[in-house]
Amino acid sequence: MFAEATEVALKSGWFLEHAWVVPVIPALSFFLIIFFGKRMPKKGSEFGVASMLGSLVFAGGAAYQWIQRVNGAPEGAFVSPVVKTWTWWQNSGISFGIGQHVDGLTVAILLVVAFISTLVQIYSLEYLRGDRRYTHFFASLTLFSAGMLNMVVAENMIQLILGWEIMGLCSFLLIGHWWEEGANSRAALKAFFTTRTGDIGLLTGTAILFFSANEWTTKTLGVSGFSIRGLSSWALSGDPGHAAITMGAIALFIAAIGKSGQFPLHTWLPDAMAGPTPVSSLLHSSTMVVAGVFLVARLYPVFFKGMDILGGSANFIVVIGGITIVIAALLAFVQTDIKKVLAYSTVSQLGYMMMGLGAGAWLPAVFHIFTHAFFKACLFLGAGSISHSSSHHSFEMKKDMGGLRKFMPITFGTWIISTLALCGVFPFSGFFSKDEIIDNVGHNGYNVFMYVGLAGAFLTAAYMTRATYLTFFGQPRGASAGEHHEEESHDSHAAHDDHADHGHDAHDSHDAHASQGPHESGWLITVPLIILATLALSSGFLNALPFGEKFENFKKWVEPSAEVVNPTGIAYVVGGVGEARIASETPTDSTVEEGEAHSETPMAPTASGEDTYSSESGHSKSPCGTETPEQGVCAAPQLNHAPFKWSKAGMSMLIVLAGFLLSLFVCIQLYEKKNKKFVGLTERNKVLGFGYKLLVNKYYLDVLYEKIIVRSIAHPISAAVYWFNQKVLDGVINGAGTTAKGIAGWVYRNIDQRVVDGAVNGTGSVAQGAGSALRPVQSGKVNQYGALLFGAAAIGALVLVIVNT
Amino acid sequence: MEVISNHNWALTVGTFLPLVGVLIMLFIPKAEEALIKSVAIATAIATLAVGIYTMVQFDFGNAGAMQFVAQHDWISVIKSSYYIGIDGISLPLYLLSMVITVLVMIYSWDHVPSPGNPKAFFILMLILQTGMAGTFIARDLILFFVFFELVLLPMYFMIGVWGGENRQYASLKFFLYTMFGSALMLVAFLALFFKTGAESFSIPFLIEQGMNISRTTQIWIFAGMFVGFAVKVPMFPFHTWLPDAHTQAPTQGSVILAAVLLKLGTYGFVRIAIPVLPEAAKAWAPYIGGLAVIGIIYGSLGCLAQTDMKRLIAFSSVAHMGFVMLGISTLTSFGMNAAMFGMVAHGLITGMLFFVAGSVKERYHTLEIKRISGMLLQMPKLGWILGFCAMASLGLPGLAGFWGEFPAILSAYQPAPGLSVNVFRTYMVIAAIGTVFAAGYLLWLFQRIAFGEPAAEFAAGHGHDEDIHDVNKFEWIAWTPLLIAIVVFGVYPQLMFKVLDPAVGVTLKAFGG
Amino acid sequence: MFVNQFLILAAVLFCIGVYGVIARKNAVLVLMSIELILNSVNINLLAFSMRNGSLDGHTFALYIIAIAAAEVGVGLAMVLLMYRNRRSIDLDELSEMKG
Amino acid sequence: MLSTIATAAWSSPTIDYHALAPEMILGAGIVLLLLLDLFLSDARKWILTPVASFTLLGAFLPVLTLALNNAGTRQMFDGRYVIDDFSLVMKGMFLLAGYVVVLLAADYIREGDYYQGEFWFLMLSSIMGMVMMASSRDLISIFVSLEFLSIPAYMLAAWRKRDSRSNEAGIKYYLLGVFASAIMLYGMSLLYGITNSTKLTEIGASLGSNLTSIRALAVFFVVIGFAFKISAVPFHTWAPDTYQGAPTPVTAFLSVASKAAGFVALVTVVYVGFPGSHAVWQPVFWILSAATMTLGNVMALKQTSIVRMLAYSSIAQGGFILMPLAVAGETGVAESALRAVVTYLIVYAATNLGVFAVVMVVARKTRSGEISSYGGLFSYAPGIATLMTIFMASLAGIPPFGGWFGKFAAFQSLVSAGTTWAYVLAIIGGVNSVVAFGYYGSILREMWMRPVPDGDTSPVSVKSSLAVALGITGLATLLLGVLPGIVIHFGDIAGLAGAFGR
Repeated sequence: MFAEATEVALKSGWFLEHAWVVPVIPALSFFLIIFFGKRMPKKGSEFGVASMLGSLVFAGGAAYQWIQRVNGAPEGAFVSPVVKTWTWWQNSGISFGIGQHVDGLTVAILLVVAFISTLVQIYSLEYLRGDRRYTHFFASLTLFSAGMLNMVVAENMIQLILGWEIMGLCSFLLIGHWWEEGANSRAALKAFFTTRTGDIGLLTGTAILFFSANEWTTKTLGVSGFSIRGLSSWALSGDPGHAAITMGAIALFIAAIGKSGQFPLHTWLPDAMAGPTPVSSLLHSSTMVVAGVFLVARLYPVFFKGMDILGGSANFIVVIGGITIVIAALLAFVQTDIKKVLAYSTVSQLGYMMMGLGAGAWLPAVFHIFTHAFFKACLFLGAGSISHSSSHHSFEMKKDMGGLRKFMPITFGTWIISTLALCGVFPFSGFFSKDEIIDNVGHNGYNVFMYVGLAGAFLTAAYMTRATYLTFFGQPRGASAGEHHEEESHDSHAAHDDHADHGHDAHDSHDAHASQGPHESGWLITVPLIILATLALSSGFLNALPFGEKFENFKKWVEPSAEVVNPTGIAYVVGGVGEARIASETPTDSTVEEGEAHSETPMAPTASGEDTYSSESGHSKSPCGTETPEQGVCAAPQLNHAPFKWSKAGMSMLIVLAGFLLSLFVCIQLYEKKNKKFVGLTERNKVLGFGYKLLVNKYYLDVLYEKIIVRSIAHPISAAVYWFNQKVLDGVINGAGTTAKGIAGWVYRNIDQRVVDGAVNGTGSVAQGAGSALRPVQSGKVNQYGALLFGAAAIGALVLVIVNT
Repeated sequence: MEVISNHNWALTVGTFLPLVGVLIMLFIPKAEEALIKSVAIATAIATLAVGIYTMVQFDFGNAGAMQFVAQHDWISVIKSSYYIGIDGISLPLYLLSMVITVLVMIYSWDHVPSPGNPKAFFILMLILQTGMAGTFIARDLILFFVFFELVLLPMYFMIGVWGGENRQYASLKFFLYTMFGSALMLVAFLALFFKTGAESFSIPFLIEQGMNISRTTQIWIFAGMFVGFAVKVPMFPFHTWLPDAHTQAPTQGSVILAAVLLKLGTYGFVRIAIPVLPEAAKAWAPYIGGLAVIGIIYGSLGCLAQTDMKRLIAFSSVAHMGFVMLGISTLTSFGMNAAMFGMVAHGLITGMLFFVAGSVKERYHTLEIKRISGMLLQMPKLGWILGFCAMASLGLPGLAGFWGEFPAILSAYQPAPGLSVNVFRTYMVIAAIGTVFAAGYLLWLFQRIAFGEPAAEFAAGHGHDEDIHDVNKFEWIAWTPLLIAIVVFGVYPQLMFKVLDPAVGVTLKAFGG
Repeated sequence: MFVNQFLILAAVLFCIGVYGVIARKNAVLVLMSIELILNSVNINLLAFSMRNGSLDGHTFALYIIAIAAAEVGVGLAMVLLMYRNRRSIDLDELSEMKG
Repeated sequence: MLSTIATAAWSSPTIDYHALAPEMILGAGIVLLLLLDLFLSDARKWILTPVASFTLLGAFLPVLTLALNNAGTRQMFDGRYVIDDFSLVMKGMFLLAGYVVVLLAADYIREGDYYQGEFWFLMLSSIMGMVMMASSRDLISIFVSLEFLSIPAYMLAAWRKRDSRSNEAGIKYYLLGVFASAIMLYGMSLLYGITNSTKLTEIGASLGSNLTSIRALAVFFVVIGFAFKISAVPFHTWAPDTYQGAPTPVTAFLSVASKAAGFVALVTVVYVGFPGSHAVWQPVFWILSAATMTLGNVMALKQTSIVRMLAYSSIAQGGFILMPLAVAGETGVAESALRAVVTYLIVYAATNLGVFAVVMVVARKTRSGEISSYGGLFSYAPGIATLMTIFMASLAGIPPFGGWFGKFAAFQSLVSAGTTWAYVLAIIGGVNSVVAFGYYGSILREMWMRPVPDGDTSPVSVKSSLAVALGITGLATLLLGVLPGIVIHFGDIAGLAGAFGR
């Protein structure tokens, strides 16, 4: 069947060929900002914004051309990624390349990242105006984007790690942006340290996979065992031993857990809210934290085989994802800090993505990354907008907010849209992604987790309602009501207080806010909000399953088709002959590459930027993922998609609605009506007879809801979870440091200083002691000297006599 | 080995030029401090120029082979000769030693530690330079030994005379430790000499003959060398001299110690112990690797326990050299390359860290982590440089540290044939955990020192102000090259690997690559 | 010939001499004891010389006698010096320097 | 029987005057000194110093010529007096060492008004004894030259008449010395009885390698006699007290020259006389060597007086020099062992004389013999301090100063023996060389790292003669370290090792 492969040229294009430029632009502008930023009129921010716009353009171009490429290809054919490698460095024959691996996933994420970064930077122009470290902020922000983009285009694991770590560094710098306060820098430290802990997995995993795969990939594809392309095909080739790939996958997933704030390593994420709001919005909602998810999606075949996804039984990823969803969602209830609510909701959304990936719902998960980015960014920026303009730089919903909808209509509107999207209400974007995940999870036989997903949806709706209510409805409280904080109270919740963001030089504007009272933010803030909200509303239609095939563009463009392809077909894709030459020009390049580039494909098309692929006609179900391909290799496992059913959709809608109503009701009871109502109620309960029960039932319900359901959810369970979270997990994370220090101290004091060192110093003192012990020998008495002299002689003589007779 | 280049005078000149400078300085009266300093720096720069000339003339296409080889009779009666040469392994370290010396001297221009006396101070540094450079080019065991020992006295005095409160103890300890090591090393060399037929001390010759020695004998001889080199590295449990020496030494001493002297040990392993005694190396590798990872974890824990910045950095050296030794112990060219790279990277980074520590000490008159904070507010540049070095040191990709650390970990996954894979994979995981610790203590240091508000005692108007100024001219001159090098090697490691790789390949012939 | 008796005599003298050196505190007596040892050596030499029938022994003995004389001269001079300095020739007093 | 001997025809021995030239010049010089001392007025006694030194240098000339026209081994008195490379090297060393000692002593003696004439006379006689010792190959001549070099030394030790310490030093040295040589003589008499000869070669031949208890006893007693001279533990007890009590130049002389003479005698006796009976002396030397260096070092650690510390240090050094002899009997080691001993002796002589020169210079200023008086020397006398550093480093065996090569040679011959015991001794030696730095380092510490005790930082004045001494020794130490080839060339003395016939 492989013989009658038909060669068809694939479209490519300049932007596609040069997608690697996307990360390079911000990287360069980072240095510009560092070195010249301070001297620029806008303190370097213009570099940042400009570079992000630049990358956005390039990313857009790449995306467009990718779509062209896909559309140009026959239906269901495997559209080979546009890959380029240059040897970065070489060590005893193992070459570490750097380059690009551009396919649907890449361009999608590139687009999102570039887009969100741009908006966030624009937003920050206003939000951080006058900040003490304005320039540093933009520098780090830009570098961060560079890192993320680099990770997305990464051609191999090393490059990916590079981007991954740069993000870690930037998150450290950005979370700790206001490092004057210990809490912030501690949060930064914690974030870096936690993710770094996960990175153990990344390093070991990479090592394991590399050494197990390298031989195969070099032989078959002529690429090193670091190459993402190589690893993907290798995973599905049936070559890997079970142990190796499983270990590798698990290790890598641990890294993902750390980065994507999955249970149990999610605790750093809420603390990371210590950073400025734009940071939270960019790093800790829409881009960096999805790096882990991206890693799984990127090397999906590896996890697919390693974790035995679709193997019928629950696997590591899906379990973790599921747990995370619930845990995080429950936690979101007890937060009074709006950003923390959003943070936990992020965690639980990431949980969705993981669960989806774990359950074989690759596409919906990726799509959820896509949509989630928009509305979560929007929510965070919204929260920022509130604190910036209305709540006196506080994020305390209960203390400082409430009834803001009249004051900040735009913020309110965008907020509502995004919330609906987050809750997955039709037809907002969240619906099309999140619902798909739940749907496919169930369809792939992970029923338990489908219910988990639904429960998550319910909780999401509930806590978002609560947050919304507390923020926008009811009466203005605290700062929003124009109260001035005493400086002490001001600092008392300093950890989440942005007062520092204007620096001490800007206190006047600071007070100006308060005097004006709540008001809408400036256009630099609202415009991004509006744009994001629009996308939160619309982006779902990229892959609107309900409206049939022609709306499933995202699927078409992004999902690689699982198909056995000619290894040379893939391996040849060094970005056309032209690039192949570039590749071969680099002196230390692996010869294999040229080998397969020229010898193995005699009919290599001459036109640069055209690739060959082979498709088999009339081929229904690909063997990829299930059994090993006879000839050729697979690039992606065969996945199946749940057909859309309104019934299921409706059901989930209902659940969301229930969550919404319930929560709303409870909120009103709690925060609007306050206690007097049911104080009276209880009296009446005591006084009145049995007949009013039905009337009273309402209040019974009231009581029931308030006292039992809400309490039982809010307090015992989630409190318990929260306690577990704060005490145990957090304890572990923080404790790790302290205990390590403790151990260290002990080792240092006892082993190092006493034993090891003591041994050394000991010998010295022993020698000294011996010295004084021997002094009596030197008594100074001639006779004794003589005695000694002759005694020694006599003994010696005696011995000799005895020996020699 | 045939003479490849006819510039074989270059190495000799590059090695002994500092001594000429010393001779000149001897005749300059003590009072002429400026003159003394400039003569010394001029000498160092001239030396560096010769070194760069060597590099330019170096045939990179043939980096595996000995170049600039020069051989003359020296002590014919014990069959030891003045036999020098340079290859891909020696070259980076050879140059590193020269660069560091120049930078340290420039730094010393206005940083001569008490009790002053720049004349002696600079003279000692020049002598050190000769010793270090000589060790890296010696091709004859006895010559190697002489140079190896030559660095002892100058460093002893540097620590003992210009050091901190507890300097005398520290210097003596440093000296006795190293001397003990080299005594055993010497015995090992001699045993090697006689077991190979008492014909020559030349390393190439011994490499040819070494494998004929019976395995058990090899193991014993290796043991001797092991102690000698391990003390210098320093490997757990021979490391206890290091923290004291570093803490007490003057900044310049610490920098040279960290940047170059520690490398003498690892270099000894790579250049002598392993290629000459392959069998023994195989037998020892697991234990070396084990000690290496212990060193990694142990050093990190040590760091976490420290309250003194300089001491913390010193312990971090133990951890980093652990990575280097792990790479070496895999006996694969991959790991060896990583180790060599790690040596240079550690030289640059930790050297830089010690520079910073020195400047901090000079400004705050203390290195107690508890007392210092908010450095970024008072001295943003210095603070960020510290941050940069911390990041580099914890192995952030894109900076030099990563390319020594990560490949070393990687290499442990697949040690040379004949070594227990499982053992080394365990090492790999432990080492990976070590990287987390590294992040832990370095960021912890950075956070506590650089972040936060300045401590009251150092805040403006509390006496110390006049000392608390940001990076000054000489510091910039001395540091910029290092900082740039850290970035350059991080971004384009190929620069070094392409030099190391062939040489390492040659070194590991006995192991089939 | 009957050499053994001479040897035994010499050995006895030797032992007495050694005992004297070790036991006596009086410098002069110690000198005497050393003389005893030397003479025991002489006796040995002469006895052997007689047995072997070569003159070397005698020659050696003569040398020893001559040098012993010189030695004793120096020795007595020193003892005299000691007596001058300390008014005593008790060797136990010669322990200013020790340890 | 006696009659037969009496009637034997007398044939006068042929005398090689060129070979005897050094001894003759020395003799002439000694006589000249005596006469001058007799006839010169005290005011002009200073002439004696140049006379003494020129006598020594004069005696050195024929040594050079003999060395240069290498007519092979010269023998006299049917092989009882031999001039071969070994003896030439040692003669040269004794003469030069003597010269340096004269330089050291010159001012000391003149200022102290210590009977210059007699002093030089005795010192030259002692050196003469040593020079003869280097050539003696017969029990009698060995004994004679031994006493010849010792008896003047006894008197020199007690030279400061009114100083009870000097007196004490002399008496201890004398009594123990005589006692030891008496024991040695007893051993010699036994040897003679066994082998019926006093000529070492014949003794070696007839001793062979089969041992009886009596032979072992004889060999052992002889060895003890010299073990005393080289102050090997446990025959070292006299050394510290004597060194401390004797005038410093004399101490330098004893610790270098007479120790070297002891080694020369030892080597001669062992190599020529007892090559076969190494079963006896190898273990003896092993024990002596190990004990000597260990005890020497350990005791030295404790000392506060510089001279006494140096005394123990020189004991310890003796232990190192003994190391190669402990394996000299092994196959093929003899030569390298001999070379090691000679090399070490030469290096040690140069360094130790230098040390004493510095000690005298410093003592002239600080008027104290305490180690603490060296505090801060570097700050006010950098030159002296640097020289002292070089000497100390050399004694500690740190490259590139002479000492390292001496130790290296010693270790080399040990390892070349390759026996377990050899390795054990090598390890002991290694450890000891580290311990040794404990006290050498303490002096460095005083000089470089400690403050000046009495705050008196007036520069040190160095007498010209001392300056010359310092120059010679310092240069030698450095040169021997950097280019050891030159000594080892002299040390290349297969002739003596030939006796091992293996």
